[in-house]
Amino acid sequence: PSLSVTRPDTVPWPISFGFGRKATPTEIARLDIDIRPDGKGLPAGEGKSAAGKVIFAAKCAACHGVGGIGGPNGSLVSTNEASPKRREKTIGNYWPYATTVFDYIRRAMPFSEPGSLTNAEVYNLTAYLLNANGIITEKTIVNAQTLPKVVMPAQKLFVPDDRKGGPEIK
Amino acid sequence: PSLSVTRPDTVPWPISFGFGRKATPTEIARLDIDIRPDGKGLPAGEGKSAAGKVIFAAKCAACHGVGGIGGPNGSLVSTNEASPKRREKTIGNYWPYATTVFDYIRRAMPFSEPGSLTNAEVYNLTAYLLNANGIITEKTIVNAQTLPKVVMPAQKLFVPDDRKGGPEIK
Amino acid sequence: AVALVQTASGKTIQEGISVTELLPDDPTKRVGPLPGEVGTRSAFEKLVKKPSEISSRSPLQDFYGVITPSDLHFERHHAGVPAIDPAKHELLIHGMVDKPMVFTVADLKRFPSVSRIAFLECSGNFRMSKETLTPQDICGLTSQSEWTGVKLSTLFREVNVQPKASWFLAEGSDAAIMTRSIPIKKGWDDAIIAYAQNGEALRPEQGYPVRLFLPGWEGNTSVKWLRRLELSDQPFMTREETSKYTEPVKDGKFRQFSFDIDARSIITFPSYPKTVEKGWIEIRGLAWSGRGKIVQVDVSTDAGRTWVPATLQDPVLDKAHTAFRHLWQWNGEATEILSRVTDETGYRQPTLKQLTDARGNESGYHFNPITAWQIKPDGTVLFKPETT
Amino acid sequence: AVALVQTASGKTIQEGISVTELLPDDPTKRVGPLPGEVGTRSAFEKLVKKPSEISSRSPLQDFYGVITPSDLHFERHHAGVPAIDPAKHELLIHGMVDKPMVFTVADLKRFPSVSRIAFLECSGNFRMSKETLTPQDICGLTSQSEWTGVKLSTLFREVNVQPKASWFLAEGSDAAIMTRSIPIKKGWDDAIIAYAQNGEALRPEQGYPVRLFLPGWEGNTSVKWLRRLELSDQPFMTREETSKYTEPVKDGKFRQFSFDIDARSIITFPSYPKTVEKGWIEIRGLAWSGRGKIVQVDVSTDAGRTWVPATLQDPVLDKAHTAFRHLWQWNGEATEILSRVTDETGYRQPTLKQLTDARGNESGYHFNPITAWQIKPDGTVLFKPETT
Ligand code: HEC
Ligand code: HEC
Ligand SMILES: [Ca+2]
Ligand SMILES: [Ca+2]
Ligand SMILES: [Ca+2]
Ligand SMILES: [Ca+2]
Ligand SMILES: [Ca+2]
Ligand SMILES: [Ca+2]
Ligand SMILES: [Co+2]
Ligand SMILES: [Co+2]
Repeated sequence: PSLSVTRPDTVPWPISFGFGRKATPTEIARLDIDIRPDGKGLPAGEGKSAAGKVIFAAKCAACHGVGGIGGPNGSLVSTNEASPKRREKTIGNYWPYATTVFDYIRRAMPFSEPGSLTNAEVYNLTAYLLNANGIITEKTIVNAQTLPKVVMPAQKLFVPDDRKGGPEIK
Repeated sequence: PSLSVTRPDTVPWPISFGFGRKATPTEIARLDIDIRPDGKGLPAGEGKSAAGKVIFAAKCAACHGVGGIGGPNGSLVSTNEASPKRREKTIGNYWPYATTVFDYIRRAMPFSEPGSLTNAEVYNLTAYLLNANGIITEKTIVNAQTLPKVVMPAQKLFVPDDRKGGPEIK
Repeated sequence: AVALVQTASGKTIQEGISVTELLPDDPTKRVGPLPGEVGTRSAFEKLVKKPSEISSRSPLQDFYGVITPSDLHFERHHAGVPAIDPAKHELLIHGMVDKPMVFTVADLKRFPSVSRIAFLECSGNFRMSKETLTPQDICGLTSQSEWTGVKLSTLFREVNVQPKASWFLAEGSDAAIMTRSIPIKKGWDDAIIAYAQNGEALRPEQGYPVRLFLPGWEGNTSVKWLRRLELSDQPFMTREETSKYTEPVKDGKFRQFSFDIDARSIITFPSYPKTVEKGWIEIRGLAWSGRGKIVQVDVSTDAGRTWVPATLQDPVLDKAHTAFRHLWQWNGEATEILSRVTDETGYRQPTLKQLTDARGNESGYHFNPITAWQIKPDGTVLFKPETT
Repeated sequence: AVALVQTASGKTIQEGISVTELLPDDPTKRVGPLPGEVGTRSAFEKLVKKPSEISSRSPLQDFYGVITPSDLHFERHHAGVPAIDPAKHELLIHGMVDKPMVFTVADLKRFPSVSRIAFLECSGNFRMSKETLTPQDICGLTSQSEWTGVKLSTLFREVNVQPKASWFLAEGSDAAIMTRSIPIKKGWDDAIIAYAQNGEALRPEQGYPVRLFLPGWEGNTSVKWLRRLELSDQPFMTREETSKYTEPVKDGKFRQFSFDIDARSIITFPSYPKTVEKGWIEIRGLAWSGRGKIVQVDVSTDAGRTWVPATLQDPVLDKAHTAFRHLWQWNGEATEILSRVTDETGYRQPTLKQLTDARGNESGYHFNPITAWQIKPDGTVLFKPETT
């Protein structure tokens, strides 16, 4: 592009500035750890509740309570509280997508050793927490095919924000 | 004033906010150390060049040179440099008002012990520096009456800024 | 050479003095520290954020003007502040793009840049437990900076975002590997990949060396320590946009993806724990909206019965904390003072009752009620927990 | 309770790391320091002013946007930085007033307040000795802050300034007891008695606890550590307005009371010691005028033969550093790049030759020539000492 311009707003914007470098498939794969609700991103492998229960007791219960209830960093498993107002938000009553369980545990837990779990451990823990919340059976094998199909109890509770500015208080 | 207003720009501005306190003549006098060109502010007392010379050698020459010439913090006394371009700016060739000498020495010198000089010392130093610059005689008594009458060689060189913005480069 | 008198000790006094230690009676008689490399804060100014385990609140009541000193910008993070070498940090953009690319911090700084003064507020910024709350306690999770970076739209063009991409994931490199899904429109509109704040590099607590900055949106979406953007045709439903940052609304439902910060204002002076005297008082505060400029702030000095427009400090900027002031003559009687902002969309800051009526709940994210301060006859100022 | 993992060590890393010390390879695997009371600057950012015995220059080439971090604001003082207890500091206003008064710092803060973003520049802000000068070396004695305080006109009304008063003396409480005479019109116009800077109290180096701030005027007149104002019907002819801060003009004369800062601009990127690569370069700089707003900055990339208007960053504020940018595709050949500002009075920044022609001198206060940078074929950038 030539620079024979006199107004800054007519400066020709280049197709490409040419800064940065192309990402290789390998380096994308190394960082591309997210899991979408449709299961995109889930790795190979699988998990079961029984195995997850053991891992949970060892690595999670200190912060989230025995069986995922009542720990110092919050319950992950629902109980049947009388008043819905006082009810603690858990995977069972507040998480709209099962894939989020895998995604979040793998990226951020255990809090003090993030990134230390194997994919198999995360699958097992996911199975355990879904089962403890009464969402899947003890036998269900959790893997890239089954996890996205799990319908979470809370999914129907979520609505998108429809406010658009303007006087309405909502 | 009432506050029954609806536009902020019509908020009644009070005659006085009532913050702060009246200054007493004593506290004004304690801080009112400036000297105007007309001599307003000069204290009682007087000084002579000979006495100033002794004080200068003891308290000033280390920084401003023997006889006020050539010290590490700049000359105060003019020499006759051939080229006016290289000429060091001194009391003799660049100070438009004699009262400034008294005012400045009293408020700021000696650099490492500011505020340590008596009025008499400052009068003597003023007399010395004016005499060393060939502006007053060795005999001249410097005091509140005589100092404002001293006409400084540089006074005629100063012109006020007359630029008013606009395209002119000046 | 100037004699360096008392430089070191003067510096020590300036930096380390205790309030009880004696200063020189007359500072005009002692040469102070000479010019230095980095300035100091006076030891007499005790400015601190209020940390909890998960956040740290800005001392709004101690601020003047609208710029938040960078070291007092509120903090909210989910696994601490990572220590990052900027020479090794990179931003990957991939997914629904023609040219997946990696940019170093140096690369990002070469692109056309933009600066803007804007607030950043956590959407969980409301507390009202008791009367002895300061503005910092009530809503100290908002701060304002001049942010500089490259427009995300510039990078979108560089990688050729595909027409079908409708969302993107922003991912941090903290120990929480924070992630949020953002509608692509915001990326084209005014999103910034920011590397600077108030004239200098981002502070570590604010995302050093590079963060996403989404003007006017809830703070959590402006992902710090940004390492990756993935373009997608759907949201990723991360934990932070499902289990967190969603709020109860009517009929047992929960609102998701409520990004805009609703217009809000607060009187920061007088406020608890300050006391006031009878006579003229300049009521001062901050007002802002995530939806654009604010257009008016009304102040009431009679507990909400009548309202008077306050003076706004120029310039009133888009999505920015704006200072307001109102001159008031207090007659010494008990009263309540309140502020209420209206933004350019016509939205007027609601009362707590309006909010709870509308949402059927008394708390949650995006709570922005009118805040009232009680003025007692003895000049004490207390927060009024319920403004309904 | 969240487990506080590695807080202290993480904090130590953040604050005290040496560039050679090893950071965690992957910050996502280590919980960092949790929210704190006061933020930090990354140890990777080495931002320092350049001190001489009498001043300290702001690193303009390292800044982004227009706000100068307060601890990097340039310093110029004549006897060091005094250490002042704000509880003991007072401002006396006397002379040609009906009610001579004393105001504590707390009193000053009670008056109606005002904030504005404006630059402060020392009028002795020009150097051009050699090619290896940075923007900091050439003109680092200018900085910008958001200043907050009470309008001097408000105090003038409070003390009832007498109609015949035409000047006032401003006096500091540093060891130089700095004094300047100011025409009273400036006091009524836009002078501020400032107590805050960039959101917090003034820094000690900038006049803590209270200073005069005269928008657009040579820095020395904005007397720091202000203790006294005396109203008068004539100037006091202090040393700083006679022996100093006067400049040679034609016919062997010297100009006195030249207060306004003339319009000026400088390209801060690319500049020495940075190097550039062939291809797209965003030329960046600052432009300002003490006489009002700037209206245009022209950039030349062909050594001054042709000029193109640069983009100005909004908002363009009165008497404020304004960021400008110009996108340029460098073909790799040697050239020179320059910037030239025009302000709202129609004044266009002169060349060094225009200045020396007009004044008959090659130096002095208020030197604001167009600054050129040489771009060498290898990408080296050097200052061009003579731009005539
Ligand atoms: C040292 C304490 C600790 C340990 C051990 C720990 N967690 Fe956590 N966990 C936390 C904290 C703290 C949070 C909240 C983090 C935040 O604020 O973002 C959390 C959040 C979670 C959440 C999200 C809860 C919600 O409703 O949003 C899940 C799920 C979770 N942890 C699972 C696990 C699992 C599985 C393990 C073991 C592999 C584990 N945690 C071990 C402290 C811990
Ligand atoms: C320790 C060094 C030192 C000593 C001792 C000292 N001075 Fe100074 N003097 C300086 C410095 C440094 C300056 C410049 C101050 C500034 O930058 O504002 C100066 C400036 C001056 C000036 C102004 C010069 C000009 O042209 O503007 C005068 C007059 C002066 N001194 C007089 C004195 C006298 C009289 C004494 C002794 C009573 C004295 N000085 C002792 C260091 C010193
Ligand atoms: Ca992905
Ligand atoms: Ca006087
Ligand atoms: Ca493209
Ligand atoms: Ca939300
Ligand atoms: Ca009056
Ligand atoms: Ca001047
Ligand atoms: Co958050
Ligand atoms: Co000066």
